[in-house]
Amino acid sequence: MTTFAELLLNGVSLGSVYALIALGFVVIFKATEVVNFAHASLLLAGGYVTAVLHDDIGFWPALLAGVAGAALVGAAVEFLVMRRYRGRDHSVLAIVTIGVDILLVTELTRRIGTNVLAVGDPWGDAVLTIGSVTIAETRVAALIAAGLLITAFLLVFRHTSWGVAMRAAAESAETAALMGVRLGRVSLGAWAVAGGLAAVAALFLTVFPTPGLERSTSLAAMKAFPAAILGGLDSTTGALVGGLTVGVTESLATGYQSDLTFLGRGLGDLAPYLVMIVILLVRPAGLFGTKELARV
Amino acid sequence: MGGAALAVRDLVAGYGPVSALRDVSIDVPDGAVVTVLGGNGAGKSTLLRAISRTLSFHGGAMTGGSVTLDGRPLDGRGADRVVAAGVSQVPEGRQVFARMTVEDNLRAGALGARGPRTAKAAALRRVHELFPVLAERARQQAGLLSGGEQQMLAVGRALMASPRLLLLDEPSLGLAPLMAARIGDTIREINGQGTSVLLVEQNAALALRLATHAYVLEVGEVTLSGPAAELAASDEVRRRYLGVVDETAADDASRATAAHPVLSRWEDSR
Amino acid sequence: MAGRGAPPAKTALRPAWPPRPRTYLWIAGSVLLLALPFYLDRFWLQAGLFAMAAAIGAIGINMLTGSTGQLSMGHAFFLAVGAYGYCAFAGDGGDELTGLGLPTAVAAVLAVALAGLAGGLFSPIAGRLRGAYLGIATLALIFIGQHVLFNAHDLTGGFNGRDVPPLNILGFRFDDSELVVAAIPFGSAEKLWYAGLVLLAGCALFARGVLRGRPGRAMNVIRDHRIAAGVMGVPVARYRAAAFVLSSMYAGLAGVLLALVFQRTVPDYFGMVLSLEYLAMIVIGGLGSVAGAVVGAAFVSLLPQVLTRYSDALPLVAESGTGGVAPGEAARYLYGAAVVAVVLFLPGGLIRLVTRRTAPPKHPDKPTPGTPGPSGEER
Amino acid sequence: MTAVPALEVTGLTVRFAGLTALDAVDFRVAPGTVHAVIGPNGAGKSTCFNVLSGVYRAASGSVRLGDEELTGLPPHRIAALGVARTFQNLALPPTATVADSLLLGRHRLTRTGFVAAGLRLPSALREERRHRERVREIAQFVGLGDALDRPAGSLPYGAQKLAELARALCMEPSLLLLDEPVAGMTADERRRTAAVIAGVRDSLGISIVLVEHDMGVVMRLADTVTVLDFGRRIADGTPAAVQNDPAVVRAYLGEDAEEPS
Amino acid sequence: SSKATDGDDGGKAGAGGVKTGDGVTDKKIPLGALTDRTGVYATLGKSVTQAQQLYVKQTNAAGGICGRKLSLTVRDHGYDPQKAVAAYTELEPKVLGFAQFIGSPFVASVDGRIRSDKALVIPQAWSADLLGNPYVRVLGSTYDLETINAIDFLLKEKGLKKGDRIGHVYFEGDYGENALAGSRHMAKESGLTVVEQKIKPTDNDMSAQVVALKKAGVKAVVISAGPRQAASLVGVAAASGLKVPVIGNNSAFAPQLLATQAGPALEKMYYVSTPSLPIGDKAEGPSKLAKDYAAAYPKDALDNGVVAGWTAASTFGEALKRACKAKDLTREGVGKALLTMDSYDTGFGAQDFSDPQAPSSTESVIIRPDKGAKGGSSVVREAGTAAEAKDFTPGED
Ligand SMILES: Nc1ncnc2c1ncn2[C@@H]1O[C@H](COP(=O)(O)OP(=O)(O)OP(=O)(O)O)[C@@H](O)[C@H]1O
Ligand SMILES: Nc1ncnc2c1ncn2[C@@H]1O[C@H](COP(=O)(O)OP(=O)(O)OP(=O)(O)O)[C@@H](O)[C@H]1O
Ligand SMILES: [Mg+2]
Ligand SMILES: [Mg+2]
Repeated sequence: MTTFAELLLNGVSLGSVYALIALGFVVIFKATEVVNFAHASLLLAGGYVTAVLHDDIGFWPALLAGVAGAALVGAAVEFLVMRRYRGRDHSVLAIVTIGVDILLVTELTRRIGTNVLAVGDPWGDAVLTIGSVTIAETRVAALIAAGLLITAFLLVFRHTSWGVAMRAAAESAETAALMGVRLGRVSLGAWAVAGGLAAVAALFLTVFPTPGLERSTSLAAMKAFPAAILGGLDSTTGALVGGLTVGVTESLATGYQSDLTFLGRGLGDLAPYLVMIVILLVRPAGLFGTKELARV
Repeated sequence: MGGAALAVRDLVAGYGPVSALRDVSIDVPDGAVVTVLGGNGAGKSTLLRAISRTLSFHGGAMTGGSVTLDGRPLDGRGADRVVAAGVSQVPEGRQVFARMTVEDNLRAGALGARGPRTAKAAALRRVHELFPVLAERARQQAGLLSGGEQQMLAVGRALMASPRLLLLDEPSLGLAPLMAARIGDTIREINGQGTSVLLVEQNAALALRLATHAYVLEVGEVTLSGPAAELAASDEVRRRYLGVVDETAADDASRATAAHPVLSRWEDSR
Repeated sequence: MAGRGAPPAKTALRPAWPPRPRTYLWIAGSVLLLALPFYLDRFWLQAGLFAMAAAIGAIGINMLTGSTGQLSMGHAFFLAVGAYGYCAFAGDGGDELTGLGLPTAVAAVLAVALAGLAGGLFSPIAGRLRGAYLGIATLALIFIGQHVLFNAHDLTGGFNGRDVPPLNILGFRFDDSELVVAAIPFGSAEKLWYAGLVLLAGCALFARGVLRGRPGRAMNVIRDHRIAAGVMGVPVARYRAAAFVLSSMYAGLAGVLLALVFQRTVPDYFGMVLSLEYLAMIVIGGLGSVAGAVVGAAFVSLLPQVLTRYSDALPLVAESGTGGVAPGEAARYLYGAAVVAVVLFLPGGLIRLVTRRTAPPKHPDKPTPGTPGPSGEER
Repeated sequence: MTAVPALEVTGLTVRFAGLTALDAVDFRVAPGTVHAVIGPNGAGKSTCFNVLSGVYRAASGSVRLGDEELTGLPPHRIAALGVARTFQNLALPPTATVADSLLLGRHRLTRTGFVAAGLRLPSALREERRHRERVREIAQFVGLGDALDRPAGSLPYGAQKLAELARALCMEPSLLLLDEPVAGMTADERRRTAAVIAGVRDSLGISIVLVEHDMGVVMRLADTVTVLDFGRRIADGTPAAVQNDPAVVRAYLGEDAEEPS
Repeated sequence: SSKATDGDDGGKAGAGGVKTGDGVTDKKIPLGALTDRTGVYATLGKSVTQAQQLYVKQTNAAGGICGRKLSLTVRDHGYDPQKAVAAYTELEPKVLGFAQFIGSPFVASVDGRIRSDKALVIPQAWSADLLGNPYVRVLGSTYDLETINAIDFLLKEKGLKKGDRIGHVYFEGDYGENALAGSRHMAKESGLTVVEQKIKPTDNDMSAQVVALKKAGVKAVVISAGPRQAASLVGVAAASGLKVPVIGNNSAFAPQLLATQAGPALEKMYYVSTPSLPIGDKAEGPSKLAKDYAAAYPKDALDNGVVAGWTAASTFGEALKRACKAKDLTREGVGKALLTMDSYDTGFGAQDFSDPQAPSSTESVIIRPDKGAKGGSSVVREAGTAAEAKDFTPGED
């Protein structure tokens, strides 16, 4: 029982990190309907800046710098690459992001080299013990951060025109322009925000229980795909719910793999995709996504 | 909210190889309603796209001439700047944001408006009393509205920006007579409050009644222009745009069918 | 994804004689391709074969994604089905792995059919999903596939994969057993080269026929306007499924050919990267067009190998230890940059370069902006 | 050409979350006649078409074409029975050429499958040729003869409407559903299109259901008219009778309704 | 055409009456290295490659071998099978043999061709699946042996007893599953129960695994994964009160980890079983290499990849020297020469290459992370072979 509780808690906390990554996908998709494969590299960028700076300027400033840095990279990608694309096909832009990802990841991994970089976070490997279950403080922090950020975004989207502008721009650039939406600025903003989010996510991906930032850290972004999808690619709430679902699924599948051997071992990162498929079969646009409409 | 004077001079525009407009000059005096008549492919929508700087979205471009609003050039700016200058447009074929709710469509319409929140609230109220259905369906996805309801939404959306110059591309498209008439009244009302209007409308009768001045555009060139009343009187306009014909509908139709190659039946020999 | 609808097949009706300059180009090209094995060494032949296999696969995914608008990131899965299917059908169980020991030719056909079946089985799921959602859902196939490949030891040989029985048609073995033709030793690469050419040509022509004919038009309208498609009398579900099956069969065939070239299949190969590469191929080459798929495949599969081979000679490569750019890294940079550049500056794909020049001016190029993709609204 | 069947709509009801778009609507379309369905915006006209063409499911009621029950059939099955329609909001693939869109209309009349097309069997080529000829014929009939090779998206709005009409004709229907065919046309373009429609009726003798807000066109073409309001049928009869029906005037035409010609 | 068969280019007598071929000329002896600088094993690839380039530089500075200079052609396959096979195809005709080949699935995928090409390949992987091909020679004990020795250490010195349960966290793939074979064998031999936890290289957070192991009540944990996973496992175990010894295979440690959060925990409860002495060892072999490497690549970390690379290169070098004595610098010659090396000490432990089917050693050194020591580790148990390893034939479980 406590095992279950512990796995569940662990899953939730892990899920909150995925939620942060997924939120990055969501923001960009909302604004541009592009599935951003370069998100992994944004993660790496944010983490890298934080990691190299924390020694000199302290953790919190370094984190800010990381957020700013990743936001800058994101903005640069939008400004230098995405904006240049004249076509209207979003899935083509997805391929561009793959190219961008190759470039950025190669550069960053070259800089990181064989090192494992610590980010010098204040939590260290401290754990909270609730009853008989323990949870790393870093993960509590992650949970809180995810909660706060996502609520913040919900509010922003509800109470400012930014969300409307984003969705308008995504649905029809021309008509959005006719409404006075500054297309460039909207997608630039989205990319910058996604970058910042990535940096925060990167922080929680590199602190305890993982040893630190190194070249393969970015692979975690893959896990946010099912999260973003099963929540609904254009839904902030979806990102949270999806992230948690994936986290819990993964944690349980791992923790009980000895009891699931008939499925073969190492279900950890397969399980989320299976759950995703099942959910998509019931709700083709994810749990909170906007449905495709059939009207002529 | 005053109006603005639009001046289009020697406008040349086209889509890659296709030339759509040649040396078109049009004036919309401050506070006037001006209408542009023209058949399919005459270039009316192209004209409006050129003014609102959205040709590029159709692979087209403005290759000559100038467009000025109150003497300040509009060309060479982004579409958003044109809106910021107080121009808002009802695009051809509605173009509502299908996946957004009616409510959000209207909010989107207000994005370009500079006025205070209260102004927007007022605008919303006006749109709602104009088109009650939009209030009833506030939370419905716009794409699910009926054609005419979408048209109402498109018009309402444009009004949300409380523009100084309103560009209308066939606002009565797909509207029932009653509703078309109401649109007419609305245009008159807005204009009454000072907004200048450039109206592209196939319902020429309606258009000519609203407009003070009218232009006739044919295959990319202005062929006729003058006070609306005069044009309304000219045979050309009466026949082509007001559809006034001497013969009775019946033998007119028969004449037309005779004129048309009769479509032979398709006998399925397989 | 959006693509260019099939151009009017008036070309198909044009009298075949006198041939156009284009025809001569084709002849010259074919002769060149046929002669290559006598001059290129194994590395290049192998690279060429990888490209041919990729081209077949790309044509397949282009019919699914480019023409029918069903975004697929699971193509690698169907390649795997083809590759391992062939091994399983043709294997003689010598390496204590499951093998039915069928004649290799039969095994190849069955493997392709098996891939098609897999596609057919997935299509009901695909039928419910659109755009990015479908894309990521197909991604699940990759993970499932990898899981099976690693865990179903006695079928797949697990992480170390399993040997691929050389193709053997009527006693002619496509393996390294020396066969000297005109003083040129013919190994597996040389022999397979011709097999590859034949298969590719066949697949390309078939796909071209499909896309320019009645099925192609139906597929395109499903992509562009699903509801209208139904109202026009197109059984949408069936066609979407058919597209899935067909593209999976192409993938399966590509898998078989790859397996034969590799001479051993390993699970690591059939991962997500491969799937994304196939997407890149069709986008870079030109969505919805067969030629585009082929060009894109050549680009994506050859470029990295060439870059790696000449990596020492690449710009900004530094002596190792100086912390500078290692050859491999330089190759990655250039590859990434190339992908970005091509897609940005040739929105219609590489194929645009070709068509612009040699296309008969008859039918004008479609307007540059693509139609809304599957993620775009279907009004 | 087989005899054109009659269309019988009885008690047709369609509901969407919270609203009844069609409420027990009845009407009958006699073979070879033009039947107009008019009504205010949002009255349920297109919804009715969507049910007739299988895009929407009816909550209750029946639609019979001859002795075939249409409700519950998927769109392509209904199309196979010879029901063709145009859309109120254009439904033409913008990048496909007009020719391709029209050929698509031939889908139900052609047989070429994947294999035949892939292998370019003679049968496929022959079929292609025959139907391209017919497509050209129909394009000329509606007046799009020289637009065949242009991408539909590059045509002006009115021309695209005509292309849709042509695409529907290419299905060689026995029942043709037209949703606002003359919207966005100038008066004489309207007259020409009206003439085309009349020509279709006269030369093919098929039944046509017409949704249109231009009373002029309705008056000119319709043999019978059904008027809907809020999903309910408020009038039914000859154009003249309907036009003077006070309920119709109140709900739809408006008192000072002046309609062109 | 250039391809026309001009008879076998091997077996020509070159300078000094030495039989040459396969790219060997009077001037140079070309070797190949198929490495990974941009993929998942980039960390290993970098150290190995640089160490080998260092060896080549030094050897050539000292006059080369057999009066010929060594040249090392490096190809980076980024752990992509297609590139790997392509790179092998490219280099094979040009080189005498391969001093490095990372990624045993790829070695496996060209296994057949290696047999017919007869070129000596020293893979940078210690999986028993690589054994059995006379031209692919694993340098040092294989993972299964390594694991047996590791568990032996736990039994002898860490109070692990018959009937206990041990956890084994292992990578999907040859490495992990070969190591698992070892622990299974050991469990059979000495009455332990293995609690298996399979993971993927993409899993960086071992929390869930620790929970599962805690639930199973394991008395020790073996980890056959990457350094990250080891660090995470140890860190979480320490933090969440699973206070048991953890021991990993040689690929499951990197000195860089000591600088991270997990550092202290690692020093407290982590051990590593390796085929050779750690780079930080006092012995003159290691210390010299450490000095030279640090001099050549000041920026880069000293890890056991350096040792692996160096020993592989120097083994190849030794084989070349002997082949030179035997006046046969062809692939066959090198192969024969290698078989004569039955007790060759690379400076990191004695290797015996006389049996083409067996790994060159069954011994393992047990080391522990140690911030103080160079290379971040120090020896806790000298090289030795567990009794259970003696009667164990690698590659079968
Ligand atoms: N995207 C495009 N690409 C190429 N040509 C175009 C495009 N859009 C319009 N055209 C051409 O430009 C000319 C003018 O078109 P436009 O849409 O302005 O006519 P219009 O007066 O608005 O017609 P309608 O009354 O039917 O809307 C036409 O010949 C049309 O074919
Ligand atoms: N899929 C749907 N979901 C929800 N409501 C719908 C849907 N389709 C239609 N409606 C509603 O049903 C009513 C009837 O729509 P319909 O399109 O039939 O009107 P219409 O008679 O065609 O009007 P118009 O003349 O403006 O085209 C409208 O109020 C519309 O909002
Ligand atoms: Mg227009
Ligand atoms: Mg309607």
